[in-house]
This record gives sequence, structure tokens and C-alpha cells, in this order.
Amino acid sequence: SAEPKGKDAEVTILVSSLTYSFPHFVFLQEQLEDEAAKIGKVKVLRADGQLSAPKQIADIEAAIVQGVDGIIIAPADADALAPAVKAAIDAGVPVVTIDRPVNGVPEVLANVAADNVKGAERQGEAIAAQFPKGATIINLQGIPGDKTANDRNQGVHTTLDKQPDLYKFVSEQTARFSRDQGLAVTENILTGLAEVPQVIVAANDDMALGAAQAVEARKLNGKVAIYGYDGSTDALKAVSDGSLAATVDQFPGKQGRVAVKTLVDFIREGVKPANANILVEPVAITKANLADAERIGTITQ
Amino acid sequence: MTAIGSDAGTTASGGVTPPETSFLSLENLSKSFFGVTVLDRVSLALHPGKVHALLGENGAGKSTLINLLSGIHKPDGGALRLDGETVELTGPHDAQKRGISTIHQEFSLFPDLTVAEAIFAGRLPLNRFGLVHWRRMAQQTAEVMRQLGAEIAPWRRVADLSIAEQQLVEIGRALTLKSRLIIMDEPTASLTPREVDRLKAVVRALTAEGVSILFVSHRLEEVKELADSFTVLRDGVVVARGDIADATIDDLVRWMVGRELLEEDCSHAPSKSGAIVLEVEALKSRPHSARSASVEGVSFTVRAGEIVGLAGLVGAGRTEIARLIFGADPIGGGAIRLNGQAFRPKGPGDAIAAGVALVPEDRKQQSLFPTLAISENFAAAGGVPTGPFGILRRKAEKGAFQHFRDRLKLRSAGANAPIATLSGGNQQKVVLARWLELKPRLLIVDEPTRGVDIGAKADLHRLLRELAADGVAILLISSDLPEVLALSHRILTLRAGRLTGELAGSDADEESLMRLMTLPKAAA
Amino acid sequence: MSLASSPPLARQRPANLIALLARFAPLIFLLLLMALFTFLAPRFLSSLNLFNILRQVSIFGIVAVGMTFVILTRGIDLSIGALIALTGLVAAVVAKGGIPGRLELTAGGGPFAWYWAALAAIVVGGVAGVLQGVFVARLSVPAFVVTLGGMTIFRGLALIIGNGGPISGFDESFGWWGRGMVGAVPVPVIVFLVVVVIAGFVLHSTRYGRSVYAIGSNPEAARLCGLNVNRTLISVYALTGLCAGLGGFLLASRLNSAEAVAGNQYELNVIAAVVIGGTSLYGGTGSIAGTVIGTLLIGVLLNGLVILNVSPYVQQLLIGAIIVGAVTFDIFIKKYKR
Amino acid sequence: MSLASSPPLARQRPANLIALLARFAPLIFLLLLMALFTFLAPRFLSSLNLFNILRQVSIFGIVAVGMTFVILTRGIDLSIGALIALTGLVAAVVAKGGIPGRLELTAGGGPFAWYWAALAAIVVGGVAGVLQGVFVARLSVPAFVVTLGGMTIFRGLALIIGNGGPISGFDESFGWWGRGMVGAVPVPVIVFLVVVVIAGFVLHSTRYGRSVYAIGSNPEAARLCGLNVNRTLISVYALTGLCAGLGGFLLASRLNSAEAVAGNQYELNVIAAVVIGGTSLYGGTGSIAGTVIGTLLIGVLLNGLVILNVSPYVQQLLIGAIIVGAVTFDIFIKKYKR
Ligand SMILES: Nc1ncnc2c1ncn2[C@@H]1O[C@H](COP(=O)(O)OP(=O)(O)OP(=O)(O)O)[C@@H](O)[C@H]1O
Ligand SMILES: Nc1ncnc2c1ncn2[C@@H]1O[C@H](COP(=O)(O)OP(=O)(O)OP(=O)(O)O)[C@@H](O)[C@H]1O
Ligand SMILES: [Mg+2]
Ligand SMILES: [Mg+2]
Repeated sequence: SAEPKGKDAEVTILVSSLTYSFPHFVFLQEQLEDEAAKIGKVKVLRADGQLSAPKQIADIEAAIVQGVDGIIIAPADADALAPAVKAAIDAGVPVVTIDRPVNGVPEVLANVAADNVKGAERQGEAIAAQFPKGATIINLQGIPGDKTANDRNQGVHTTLDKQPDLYKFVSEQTARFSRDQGLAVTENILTGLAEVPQVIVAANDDMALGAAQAVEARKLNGKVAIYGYDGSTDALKAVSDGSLAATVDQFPGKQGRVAVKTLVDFIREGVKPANANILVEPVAITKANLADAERIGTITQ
Repeated sequence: MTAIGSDAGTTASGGVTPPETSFLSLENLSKSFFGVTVLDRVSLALHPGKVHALLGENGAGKSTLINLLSGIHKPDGGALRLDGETVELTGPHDAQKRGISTIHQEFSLFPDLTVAEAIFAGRLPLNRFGLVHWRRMAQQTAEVMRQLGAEIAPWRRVADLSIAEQQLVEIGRALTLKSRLIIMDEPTASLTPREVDRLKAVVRALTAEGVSILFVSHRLEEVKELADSFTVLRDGVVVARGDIADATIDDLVRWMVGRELLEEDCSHAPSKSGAIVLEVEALKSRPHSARSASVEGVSFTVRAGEIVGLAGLVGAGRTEIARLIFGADPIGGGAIRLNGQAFRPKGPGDAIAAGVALVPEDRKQQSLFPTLAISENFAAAGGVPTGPFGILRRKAEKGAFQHFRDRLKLRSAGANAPIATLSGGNQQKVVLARWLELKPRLLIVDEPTRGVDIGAKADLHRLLRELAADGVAILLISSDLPEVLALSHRILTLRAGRLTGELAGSDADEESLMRLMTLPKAAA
Repeated sequence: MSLASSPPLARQRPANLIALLARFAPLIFLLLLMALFTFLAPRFLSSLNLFNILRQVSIFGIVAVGMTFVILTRGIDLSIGALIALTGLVAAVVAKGGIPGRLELTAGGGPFAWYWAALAAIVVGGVAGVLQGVFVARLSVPAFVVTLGGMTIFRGLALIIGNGGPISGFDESFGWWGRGMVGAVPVPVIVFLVVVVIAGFVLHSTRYGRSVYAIGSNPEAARLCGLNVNRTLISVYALTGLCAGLGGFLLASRLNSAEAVAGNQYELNVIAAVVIGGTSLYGGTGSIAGTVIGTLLIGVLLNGLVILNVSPYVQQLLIGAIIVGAVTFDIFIKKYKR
Repeated sequence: MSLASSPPLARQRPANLIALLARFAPLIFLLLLMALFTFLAPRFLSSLNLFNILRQVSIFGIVAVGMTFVILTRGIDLSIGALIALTGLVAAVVAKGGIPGRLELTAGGGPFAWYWAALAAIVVGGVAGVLQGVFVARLSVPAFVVTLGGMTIFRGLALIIGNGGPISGFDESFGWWGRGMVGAVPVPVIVFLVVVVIAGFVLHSTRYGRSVYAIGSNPEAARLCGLNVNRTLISVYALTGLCAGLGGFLLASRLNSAEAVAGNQYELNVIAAVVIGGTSLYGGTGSIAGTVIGTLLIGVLLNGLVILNVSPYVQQLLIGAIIVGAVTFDIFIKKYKR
């Protein structure tokens, strides 16, 4: 592809985020832009993927027309976005995928990701660690059919299904990633169950926080361990005060910083990363390792 | 009498100074749509306690004038004087507040509301807690309906009423408004003599109280009887005005039409009495829950070349019979035979395929396609055959339409204009043309001349006679008894869903018909 | 028309069983559904669960009451979900005394009390409703378009205010409205009841209420009758906006958090509830009582299917089928009655 | 009525500038918007970008054409987004020869060719449309309710078929339909054009098309004119279903993947496009040409705002405002003309 632009060249990159309605991606973006500002002379354009592959394709096509120097994308669909990513690279625009890869495009400069399946495995392991003798579990899933929801569901299951006699999923329902439904669905599930379950595992923090409220309203605090996912500010607060047992941090900020650095280095100096697959290891955050959480600084206010 | 003569150009420009007793006067009002002048410097004065008739052919500008008076349209020029003061009406509400209430030609009520609520819409009576006073409302509704001689319960849903009943509700609404001027745009067009008589009595009572009435009707006998004075419009210009006592019906017609009208041929060419086309036996409609009457055990025949009139009071069930035959409503019992064969249409489509046509009574609800053009409205029933794959042949449509347009003297800007730009009577002509173009063997017409002026009415009568002469069987439903008498070879009378008698057209007169129409059921 | 909708008809005595059935069709459907759920999962009928359902539908129901007014005038409001998110965030911002680093809002040093937050949410909802109403009434833009636009705009505003994230953690008095109890009854349920009673009364017994029916039945005729059609139309959107504002406040209070994605697709469930309750999308017929039944039906459905632990995929299928079924049942019986 | 919509106005010679403006209001709005974008970002007008826009709107536009028929009859179809997902998955399952471990579908050993996949998608779309049409026409359930239910049901079915996940990776010939080119023109654009031409002809020049207008204009009068109202109503939903099926196939082909969350909230944009094009939600007026303009307007808007690098939150705001603005502009000019 194109020649390196030189060390101090003005660089414009497009970030096609999966969505800007989820705090996870908003935080990722903020950190990414912060890093860009630190690097200097990097202009970051935002495109909201709205969880839709066609929308992201359209945005990439527009960006190529616009003549950006590089693209960072968190793809909604690994297959659907492959042709558009390929087209961008063919047009001389380097692409870094973030959060998850696209399929079958080896020309991608780098994939910076924390695998959702892996993160959910950490979630499952945290449960197994806290309940070595087994547990009854409520599983709150995300939007049906959504890629993130599927991956996180899969991760939890692969870990805990290894010991099917110990870990029993007594109810698996969707709460569509929302706090409102997390609350209502948990209330309903609790009513329907003869026995109070030991664990509620949720595919994001919002649902977990909703579930925590349902549990609190039933005066079951402390009797049910609730596991969230994302490491959001509210969830970290909840972990520190004990209403959540754990959350999973995928370090979106780090992902954003690495992605923009990698991309700009390549654009300016033609430097390719040593390994095209830059994985950020997700970590389950409990009270014990709270300090490791990326957003721990935000909970004091 | 101040008939201004038929030469329109020299007339109304000379502004007549209204007498000081006039409650409302119009001075040189003008109005045009899309650059076409519809009213040209019209002046008019209305006096308390007097009935003023506004006459003119279809499309002469009567309804437009009324729309100016009731605040719906704003005049392009001229002035409106109320009690001597120039006013500008800002809207219908403003007109109402100033004591002008209007019964519109194309009235529209609230289908989902009850009769009582429709009558009091916008001014529901309140009780001492400021809440709607349902009981008082029902009482007053019952009272005004009684005045009009209509047995319509206050809590009936408006949607369940026939067009005539709705007309009475609309009249009732205007009466309860206690206005100083009541404008009536063809209030009697779908009413039968009994209701018309009641209305006349009501109008007289109102004028005795000093209310002023502006009255529009194409039934000139009625006008003659009721009005004190008149104004004739032609093409938006006042061509004559004066005291009704000084004008004969022939004069009025001449001013309206601008020519001598051919004396209508009332002799009944004895029908050539062809084969029986329609045979109805013990026909019954499906019972409805809130029904005051439904058709029960009706039997009759119509032969080719014969015009059979169906007479009855409002709500007698004439429309229902027509709809049953046409397949518009499901049949509750009995049999229909068409050309000797059992006929049980599943819908109007079947009936049309079998050569039956129905011109429905309610133009607005049942006939017009408001968003379509005149020519499309005309062709809507498929009178003009389409090409292969149902491809439209617009030229042929236009040609066919042209034919009726000339024949029925339809006034319109062009066949492609929206139907809404036509006057009420002209819309009716388009609807008639739609069904005639189908060349049916059995033609059912329900109030075919509703709102049609006498000139066009005569044309239409001639047309119906010709069709009969060509062997079409015609079932004629009309609340205009003179029309029924003039056209029918035979007349059937109906009351409360049952036939009460049959008269030969030549023997019948209004009196004998009225007697049969009001007979109690038992005497059938 | 159903469930004692328009008073004069209500006073007619139903002629027979079918007429009776027709009048109470939505209620009958609801009871049948509840019977089925109880049969399959006896726990469903516990008083705890019934209160659960009531608590869950209360916010939703408040908005449905407003929507009833709009639909009665032949209108529709697709913006309420977004408006709930927006007003919730407004309440949150006021209660937190601003947005850190972007906006400072303080009342004599401390953050504002709950009533200022509630007021702000309700006022913003009302203003948003008025604006939409003006487009619908004065400029005759179809309500579908106006409120579809409104939906996107309000969601955009909510995202801007919250910057994509939640605002959470309010004081006790703020939280009481969503999570408190009066005796055994959750506070939002009481608020819902109050709204229902007021709205039912206004709709059925005041001139204003009757004019809503008249306008929905025939706007042209209403204009000719001197009803102030424009003002009434604007008022119904304003009312729905107020309800959404109240709903947004209650939701923020209940969740102890407000965010821009709250209330997503709420509008569809709310409209379904109103229509299931027998209010016609063609305007002119319907009732608050019906809307309450419709709201409960949706609540019972969402709750019952979860209690039965039906797979989420199959749930979607069943919810769709039951919504269509309920409306079809109502329409079919009414048709049969004729 | 706009853009040579229903013939009557089209053939009337416009009396003056305002009448001309009124007739082409949506087009004028589109051109103004394009001029603005070009002014702000000259790159916008490059032929590459214009083809981009065309490719992006083509699937969406095909469905909008079907929706035009439905809206002309006073109906609405909220289910198309879900139906696109469902039919896309059906095409995918057929093209992949079944669902591993659950369903085996093979044609003489190998998987089915693209045309079987396309056919399956279109047939499923058509059948779904017919079913919805039957509820609307024969049982008189409001279209809003039927298709809202349909939306949930089809989405549920799609989830069940795909078991929540995507099905991806098709052969070249399958992919050609979504990603191929004929000369400089993308294949879906050609498909879109073909659909537009056929639909325009049917709607404006055949008896069937006119009956669609008549039924939307006055259903009761249409029935009394002997038009088969029920059959026509069913047919328009079937048509929209067919279009959604075609759209589902093209989308799967374009994305090389089908999944249950595809086409989410498509319906709202599609309806917006139809209405922006001057088709009235009250039925009886509108045109295919208008819908094409409306579709382009939405496409230009989404593309242009990204090229201008407007913040995503503000984009939402602007999209809502411009949609309302376009319709208001159209209505306002038409009113002024009178
Ligand atoms: N909105 C409109 N747009 C264009 N032309 C109109 C409109 N309304 C009325 N016209 C035209 O104005 C003329 C007068 O119509 P008007 O309705 O006043 O007639 P009318 O005297 O009431 O006739 P009728 O006896 O048939 O009711 C007609 O030529 C009609 O076509
Ligand atoms: N759908 C309906 N529900 C209840 N009552 C109805 C319905 N349709 C008609 N009716 C009633 O049936 C009776 C017969 O009506 P129909 O329209 O046949 O009378 P008509 O002789 O044509 O009189 P006119 O048209 O002058 O009122 C009327 O009392 C009418 O109100
Ligand atoms: Mg008139
Ligand atoms: Mg009749």
C-alpha cells in the first residue's frame, strides 16, 4: 500500500465503533482520542455503527471517499464487514480491527481485541472459584442474536458446563442488556423459582445492576452472588460495596490506545506490529483485585 | 320584483342598498378557486323572521357562498355586514359565535359518537360540578328529534344511521344552536315528504321567533311554499332576486337555467313489459342488534323495460333492499332470482358481473374517491374495459367520459381535476355516469338525483326512460315523490321493512302513496 | 368500543351474552391468560407476584394512559421511549447537581431535591410533547413522521446529555418514588392508579375529554362544530409528554440510574397495550379502563413466560402471537355481535 | 400527491411556480440537501460516492417500493425488518445445505444453488405477507397490530433458525447478487431499478394499480364498485413480503452472512422514505417515483453526515430533524398552493 507519510504528518483516521450507546465503547473511544491527542496531529473521526453491519459498511465506504489515512473498526459482524474492510485496504487505507476481528482478511494491519468468549470464561471461573461445591445459577443474556450476547453466553457455558452436576442453570432469560429489564426479569424469575438461587450471572453490568436491585428489594442481599461484565464505573462501585460479586474488565481503554498507536505508527513510519493479533487479556475483577480495574479512578466521585 | 334579467353582465354590479332591517348583508362578495371565478360580486340581504331562498343550477356557486357565510372560506373581495357592522369571519367557530349556524350540503358527523353527543359536540351541557350533564343532553336530543318527527334514540351510534337520519341529526344540531341565522344547504335532498313537512313546520316556528333562514333546495315547490324572497345565481352572478310571491316556478327555472325548460314528459309510455329480470321472494335482512327496523319478507319483481319505484319514509328499509340485491350486505333469508336463475351474490363484484348496478345513496361515504381525479372516479367500477394484463386504456376512458359529460351537462375544469373541486350535484352526475357506463341489465338507483338541479334532473329522467325503453330493468328509490311518480311504471310502498302496497304509476298520486307509506305494518 | 368506554353507550344494557362478551373481551382474554399461567405455574397467582406485575407495568401504564389520548385523536406517538430516556437523564442531572465537568447546577450549595428533578423531567416531557403537537396540529405533518423524528432527536439529546453512559446514585427521597412502599403497595403503583383515575375522569366526564373523542371520530366535523381542534391535538401530545416525563423520573428513581438507552422500543409495547384494550387506531373509540387491561395483559405475558422459563426465542414468537390474538379476539367478537 | 403520482395532477399543467414547486417538493428538497453536502464536502459528489449511496439504498429501496403499495391502501408494515432477517436466514440455510446437526437439505449431494436460495427467501417472504394480509383484510385487525405481532414472530423464528448466531460463507454465484458489478454498476442497484420500473408500471398503468389507489382513497366505495378489496389488501402485504424476501436474499449475499438481528428498525427508515416521497399515510395518494426520491434522500443523509464527520449523537438529532423537515416542506408547499 501507500508510502509512509512521515514522522510529523497530519493523520486522519476514522473510528467505526460498534455503537456509542454502550459505555464500554464510549470509554474506549475517549481513551483512544486521549492517546491520539498525546501522539499529536492525529484527527479522529467518529462513526456510530449502531450495532448494524450495513451501517458500518456504508460508513467505511464514505470514509474511503473522504480519503482518510486509516480506519479502526469494531465490527458488528465478522463476515459481513470483511468485504468492506478488504475494499478499504485495497484502496490503500490500512485497517485495525478492535474488540473483535473480521474473517478472512489477512491484510488487516492488526486486530486489537479482548475476546468476549474468553472474558466470559473468566466470569465462569470466578463463579467456580467462589462456589467450588457447585451452585444454582440464573443466566441473564443480552439481546437475542447479538454477537456479543452469544459470545458471552458461550464463554460462561463452556466453563461451567464442564461440571454439569455442580453448576445448574435454573433459568436462562434475556434482559436485552438493559438495567430496566434486568430488574424486571430477575423479579419474575425469582418469583417463579421455588428456591433462591446462589448465583446470577449477567452478560453485562447493566443487567447485573438491575438484578442486584431485584435481589435487594427481596431482602436477599448477601444471599445471591451476582456477576457482571464490562467493568463499568457503576459495577466497580457495586463490587466494592459488595452488591456485585465480580465484573469482567476487557480494558477497552487499553485496546483503544494500542489500536491508535499501532495504526498511526504504520501510517507515519510504515512500522508493522510484531504480531498482528494483539490480545488484551480480560480479567475478572472482584473485591480482591479491584485496583486492577481500568476505570477504578472514576468511582471515587 | 327585482328580477335582473338573464343578461348577467349588467346585473349585480349596481350594489343594492339593503334595507335597515337586514340582519346580515353581503356586498359584492367574490371568490375564485385557482383563478376561476366562482362568485362574482354577489350581494344579498337577510332579514329577521324571513326565509330567503338561494337558487341556481349545479355549480352555480350556492355552496361556495354559504361557505363564505359560515367562515369556512374567506372572500377574495366584498364585505359582510352583520347588524350594519362590517365583519370578517375568522372560522366556523366565529360564525357560530356570531349567531350563524349552517347545515352543510356535504355534512359530516361523528360516526363513533352517539346522536346526543353529535348534536351537542363543542357545547356539551354541564352540570353544577362542571361535568358533562348526560341526562339533560339526552332529554334535549329526544326533544329536538321529536320536533323533527324522527324516532332516533339519543344514544344510538351515528354510524348506524341512514343518510336521511344523519341529515335529521345535522338539522337537529343547527336547531339546538339557537342561532339568529340558520343556513340550510339542501336539507331536504334525502328526506321524504313527512320529514319535509315537519321541517317546514319547524322553519315556520323559527321564523316566528325572528330567526332568519337561508334556504337552498332544488325542489322548487318547496321553495315556493316556504320562502319569502329569493336570489338566483347563475355562474356565480346574481341574475334575479325578489319576493317569491311575484315569481312562478317557470320564472325561477328560466332564470336558473337561462333557457326555457322542456316540459317534462310525464306520460307513462307503457313498458314493453319484457321478461322478468329481477324476482325477489320473502327477502330478509340479517338482524342487527340495535336495529329499529329491518327488511322482512319482501317480495316483488322487476321486468325488463320497467321502472319500478320503491317509496317509503326515512328508515323504511329501501336502501337495505337495494344493498341486499346488490350483495353489499349479507342476506338473512328469502331468495333472489336474476333472469330466472337463483342469484346469491357474495359481494358487489358478483352483482356487477351479473349485470346489476347500484348507485348508492351516500355519495361521500359510498361513492367518491376523494384523492382521485374525475375520470378515475368515473372509471372506478370498471365500465371501460381494460387492455391485456389489465393495462388501462386512458383514451377510451376519456372518450366514454366525454359522452356523459355532454349528456349530463357536467361542469368541470377537466377530467383530470380532482373530484373534490366539483359541486355536489356535479359529483352526483359523475357517479351516475360511472354506473351507466357499465350498461347494466338491472339498474338500482338510490336517491339518484340527490342534489341535482332541475335541468339536469330532467336530463337524467329522460336518460332513465330511454334505458328502460332499451330493455333495462330499473329499480328506483327516491324520497322525492314527484320523481317517483314521474318515472315509475309501478310503485311499491314500504314501511318498517315490509311492503304495504303496490300502485300502477298512472294511478298513483302523492296522497295515495303517502297513505300507503304510513300504513301500520299489520295492514300490509 | 369496550369496557364502559363512552358513557351513553355504557348505559345501554347489553342485550345478551355475546354483547356482554364483546364489551368485556379484553378483560376475558386477560383472565383466560392468567388462568392458563396459574394452571401451568401455580406460583404465578401469588400475591407477591401480582404485586410484581403491577410494579413492573406501572411506569409503562402511565405512559399508556397518555398514549390513549393520542390514539383517540387518530394520532400516534413513537417518541415516548426516547422521551423517557431523555427526561430520566434530565431528572438525574438535576438531582446530581449537573454533569461533572460540563454543567454546574446547584441549589444553594447542594444538589436539587427530588421534586425539582421530577418537575424538570415532567416539564421537559411536556415541552417536547407540545413541540410535536404543534407540528401535528398546525402544520398537519402526520403524527407518525413527527414522532418518528422526535424519537431520533430525543434519543440523540439523551446521548449528548449522558455522553453515552449512565448517571446513577441518587438520594433516598429520590429513590422512594420508584422503590418505596406504602404499606404493601409499591409507590409507582399508587402513582399509576392516581394517573388512571384522573385520566379516566377527564376523558369520560369532561368537555375536554369528549372533545378528544369527537376530534378522533371526525376532525373535519369537529372543526365545523367550533371545537378547537388544534389546541386539543397539541394538548394530547403534551399530555403524553407529561406522562413520559413522569415515567422517566420514576424509572430513574426505580433503577437508581438513568441512561440514554432506557425505554428502548417502549413505544411498541405501549401502543400494543392501548390497542389490546380496545382503543381504535382509527380514533374515536376506546377507554382508559381498556388501556389498563391492555397494560396488565402485556405485564402478565412478560412475567408469565419468564416464570414458565420459556426459551427467549420462543417467547418472542408467543408474545407476537398473543398480541395479535388478543386484538383479533376483541374484533372478532365485536363483529359477531352485529 | 407528488411527482407525477396519480395521473390527474400529473397531467394538469402546473399553473405557476408554486404548483411546480409543490409537485417536485421532495425532489427539490433532495437536491438542496445534495447541494449543501457538496458545498460542505466536495468529495460527496464524486461518482464513486454516488454509486456508494445507490448501492447502500438499493436493498432498502426495494422494500420501500413494496411498502408504498401497503401505505397507499392506508396500511403499514412494521414486520419487514424482521422479515429480512428471517428470509436472509432461510436463503442462507438453503445455500448451505441445511443447519449443521439439525437439518439436512441437499440437492443431489451438494448444497443448493443460489437460485433455490433466492426462491426460498422470496417464497417465505410472500407467504408471511399473505398471512399478515389475511389478518388485515379478512379479520379486519389493524395493520399496525398485525405487523407488530409479525415483527416479533418473524424475529423469533429467525432466532430459532440461526440458533441466535449468524450463518456465513456462501459461494461466488450467491455473493454476486449482493457484491457483483455489471460494468460500473453494482448488481443490487440494477435489481432495485428493475423492481422500480415494474412496480411503477403496475401501479400507474394497470387496473390492479388503480384499485390499490381506490381502496386507499375510500375502501367502502371501492367495495361497492365491485373491487375485490380483501384480495387486493392481501396482495399488497404479499408484495411487500416478496420484496422483503428479495431484500433478505440480497442482504445475505452482500454481507456474505445472515443473522437474526439483521434489518433491525429497518421498517422505520423505510416508512420514512415512503412518506418523504409524498405518499400519504391516510392512503390514496403517492407514487413510486416519490418513494425513490425518499429512499435516495435517506441514503444521502446517512452518507453525507458521515462524510461531514458530524458527531454520531448530533447525527441522530439531524436525521430526525431533516426527516420531519422534508415532510413538513412538502406539506407546507402543497398547502400554500391551495
Ligand atoms: N375547492 C374547490 N376547488 C375548485 N373549484 C371549486 C371548489 N369548490 C367549488 N368549486 C367550483 O365552484 C363552482 C361552484 O360550486 P358550488 O359547490 O358552490 O355549487 P352549488 O351551487 O352549491 O352547486 P350544487 O347545486 O351542485 O350543490 C363549481 O364550478 C365548482 O366546481
Ligand atoms: N348498520 C346498521 N346498524 C343499525 N341500524 C341500521 C344499520 N343500517 C341501517 N339501519 C337502520 O335500518 C333502518 C332501515 O334503513 P334504510 O337505510 O334501509 O332506510 P331507507 O328506507 O333507505 O331510508 P332512508 O335512506 O331515507 O333513511 C333504519 O332505521 C336504519 O337506521
Ligand atoms: Mg352545493
Ligand atoms: Mg335510504
